[in-house]
Amino acid sequence: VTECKNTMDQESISRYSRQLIMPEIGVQGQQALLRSSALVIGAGGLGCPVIQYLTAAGLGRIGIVDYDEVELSNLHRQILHTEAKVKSGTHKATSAADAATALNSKIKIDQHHLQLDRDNVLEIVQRYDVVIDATDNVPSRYLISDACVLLNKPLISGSALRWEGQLTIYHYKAPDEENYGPCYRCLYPNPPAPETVTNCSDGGVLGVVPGIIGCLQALEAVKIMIGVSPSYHKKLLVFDGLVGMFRSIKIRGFQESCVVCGKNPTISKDSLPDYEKFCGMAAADKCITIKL
Amino acid sequence: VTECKNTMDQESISRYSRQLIMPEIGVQGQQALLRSSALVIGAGGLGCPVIQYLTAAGLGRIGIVDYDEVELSNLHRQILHTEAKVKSGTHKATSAADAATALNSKIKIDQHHLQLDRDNVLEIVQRYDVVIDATDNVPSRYLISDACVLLNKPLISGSALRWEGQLTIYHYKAPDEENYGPCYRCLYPNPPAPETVTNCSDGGVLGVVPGIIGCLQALEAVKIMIGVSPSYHKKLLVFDGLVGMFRSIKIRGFQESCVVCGKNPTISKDSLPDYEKFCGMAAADKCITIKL
Amino acid sequence: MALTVILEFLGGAEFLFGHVKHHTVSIEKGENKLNISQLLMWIKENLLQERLELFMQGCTVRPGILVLVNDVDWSLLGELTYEIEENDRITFISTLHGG
Amino acid sequence: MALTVILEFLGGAEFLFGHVKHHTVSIEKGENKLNISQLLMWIKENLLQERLELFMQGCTVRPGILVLVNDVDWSLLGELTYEIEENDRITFISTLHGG
Ligand SMILES: [Zn+2]
Ligand SMILES: [Zn+2]
Repeated sequence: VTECKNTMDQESISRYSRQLIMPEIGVQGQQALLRSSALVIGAGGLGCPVIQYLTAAGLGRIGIVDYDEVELSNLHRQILHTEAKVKSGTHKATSAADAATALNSKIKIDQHHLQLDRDNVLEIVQRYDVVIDATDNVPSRYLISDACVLLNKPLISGSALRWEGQLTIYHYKAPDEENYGPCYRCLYPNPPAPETVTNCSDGGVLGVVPGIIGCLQALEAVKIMIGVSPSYHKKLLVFDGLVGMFRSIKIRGFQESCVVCGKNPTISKDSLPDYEKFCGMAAADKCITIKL
Repeated sequence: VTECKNTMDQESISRYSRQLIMPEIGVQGQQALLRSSALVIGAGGLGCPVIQYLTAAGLGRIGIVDYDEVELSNLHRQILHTEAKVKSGTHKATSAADAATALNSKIKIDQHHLQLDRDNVLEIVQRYDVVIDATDNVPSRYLISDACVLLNKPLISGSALRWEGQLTIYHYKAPDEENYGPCYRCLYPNPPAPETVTNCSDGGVLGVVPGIIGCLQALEAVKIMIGVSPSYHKKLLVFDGLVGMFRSIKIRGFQESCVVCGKNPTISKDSLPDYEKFCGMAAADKCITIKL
Repeated sequence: MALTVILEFLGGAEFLFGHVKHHTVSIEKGENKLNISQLLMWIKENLLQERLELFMQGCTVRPGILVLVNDVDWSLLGELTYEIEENDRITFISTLHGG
Repeated sequence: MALTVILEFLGGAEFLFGHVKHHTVSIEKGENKLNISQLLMWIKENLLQERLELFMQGCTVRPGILVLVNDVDWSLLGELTYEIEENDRITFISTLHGG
């Protein structure tokens, strides 16, 4: 403890004591967390547990992106929000920030009340060390992945629907690796047809399923920040809550043919495409099909 | 919706709409949840996410057992509590109940500010349909398991330490099964020697690890309540967050030799033993060894 | 000669196959090998119950479905040309986007 | 003749084995079978680095350690008398109590 005093205040030592004593964390790991920043995109079913556990773990700074307001139908899974915030029509980013601050007032929280698009994504993403995709729609997933490749940020991507969840890390490279893992486009060079996409509004979701995936996203973020290898780099975790199945799938590395992370990229910081048009869908968990 | 109106108020339909539309839940499943009750024993690292997601899902009644007060060193993982509750020295059961009520004021919450022991356990456990063991010590685990066997309640047991977590369901029987699954004593007829037990105070725990296990406990509780087979009946889930490993292990059924659920039980409602003496340990996450 | 293959449909892809996630099938293939391209044709003719366009596009799976051979991305194994072996487990996972 | 066995120590049991969770070992057994009882003696003599009492009690594992054979509780397989086969994975899991 004498040694800790030099580098971390007494309150932090007390607050983080249970993780400080773990050999893989220690004072050094805790300081790495306190110096790190994460951007959580979406303060919904996935984003709430991510924000909650990253705040508790003691990150330096967390950015929260969401343009929506809290609604009653959110509360069955978006557990940082409250009935009071529904009544006051509070923005989700504010509501989540309030809850995070109550838990740990030392964390700096940036609220971004906006919809990410090709005009603002780079400016926002570049301010953070790790990006967490907790969105609910296809165009946002392409947008965020492209931005992370172009700005060289690891992206922890989660999704959930009905009883199932998926998680993987995009555009990550371990210190001893030569090449990056895949980006979202490496796995999905072409967007799915709108009629094949089911969202939570029409497919439903059991609230605790994004809870589990969000917790795992937070865990992977912490590991990256303290210098421990993440577990779902070039792997996809597939979870089926109805049968309690977890499967870890070996996926491809980056693809030379990829238009953003490949050998001859056609997408650059100056030429981000129109993502809603590319996908033929709106960047929202709504049943809107964009006419091309 | 017309059909729903007869059986569930408009606010509930709106609040639970995303899970109502899932075929395995529907109006019937939601009503089953609204009629169900759960006892969450421990409002700590495991109990917080359990309470959070069961509250969000719309249970009828949740009992919370904890005799402790909120401390600063809890906040890295016990995410229902806040800095304000640390300052006011609020009981954990009250703090957790306040957070749950803010999320869903329709849920009836019973606060039990007490340490469960052989004198009070039966009276409390008998009031609930499903029991969740979210405690942190060996004597409590034997006590709760014995009570669940004697009162015939399914027990969803979770534990976490460092990067690892474990989860299983004790004393459960599917409608088509003849025999119950094991109880805690079937797996562990003899308690571990005190010097072999590491708790979170001296081993540490990464906060999001009990988060993941707690979420999975809530998921299993929901499944039991809506009549879907739980996944970890006669199975033990073993999670290692450091390497991202989930493993489902096939475990024994009930043991004929078991002193509580076996053929010739010696433990009955009138003869619960002294659990601290039996284990040689205090029922607390502290380094106290009871002298025998 | 027949080949036993385990087919799995996950992430919602099972809705196109009578809501059944796991199928063990026996495919008559004579003396020839069977690759995934041929397996897709077999699935189309024998298993797919409705709305082909939600599963296939042209001669391959539609965008948004990942194909796995024994839990390995088919992209690492030759995609359509991978030759299926006895008891291989071929999984089709629909990608989730919700959150 | 030697038998290859995969040994795993989880839940903290690895601390007694140099903090290594996975060991692949080759055990000389002559023409005889090797059961778990004999494996425990082999572990005690060849692998255990310290504090025997934290792993064993008498001739078996101490209370609070579960033993698995290929992810199945040894209680379903004869416990100490189970005869180990080539490439079996024997796992020792220390039970966790924290929360
Ligand atoms: Zn790429
Ligand atoms: Zn028993």
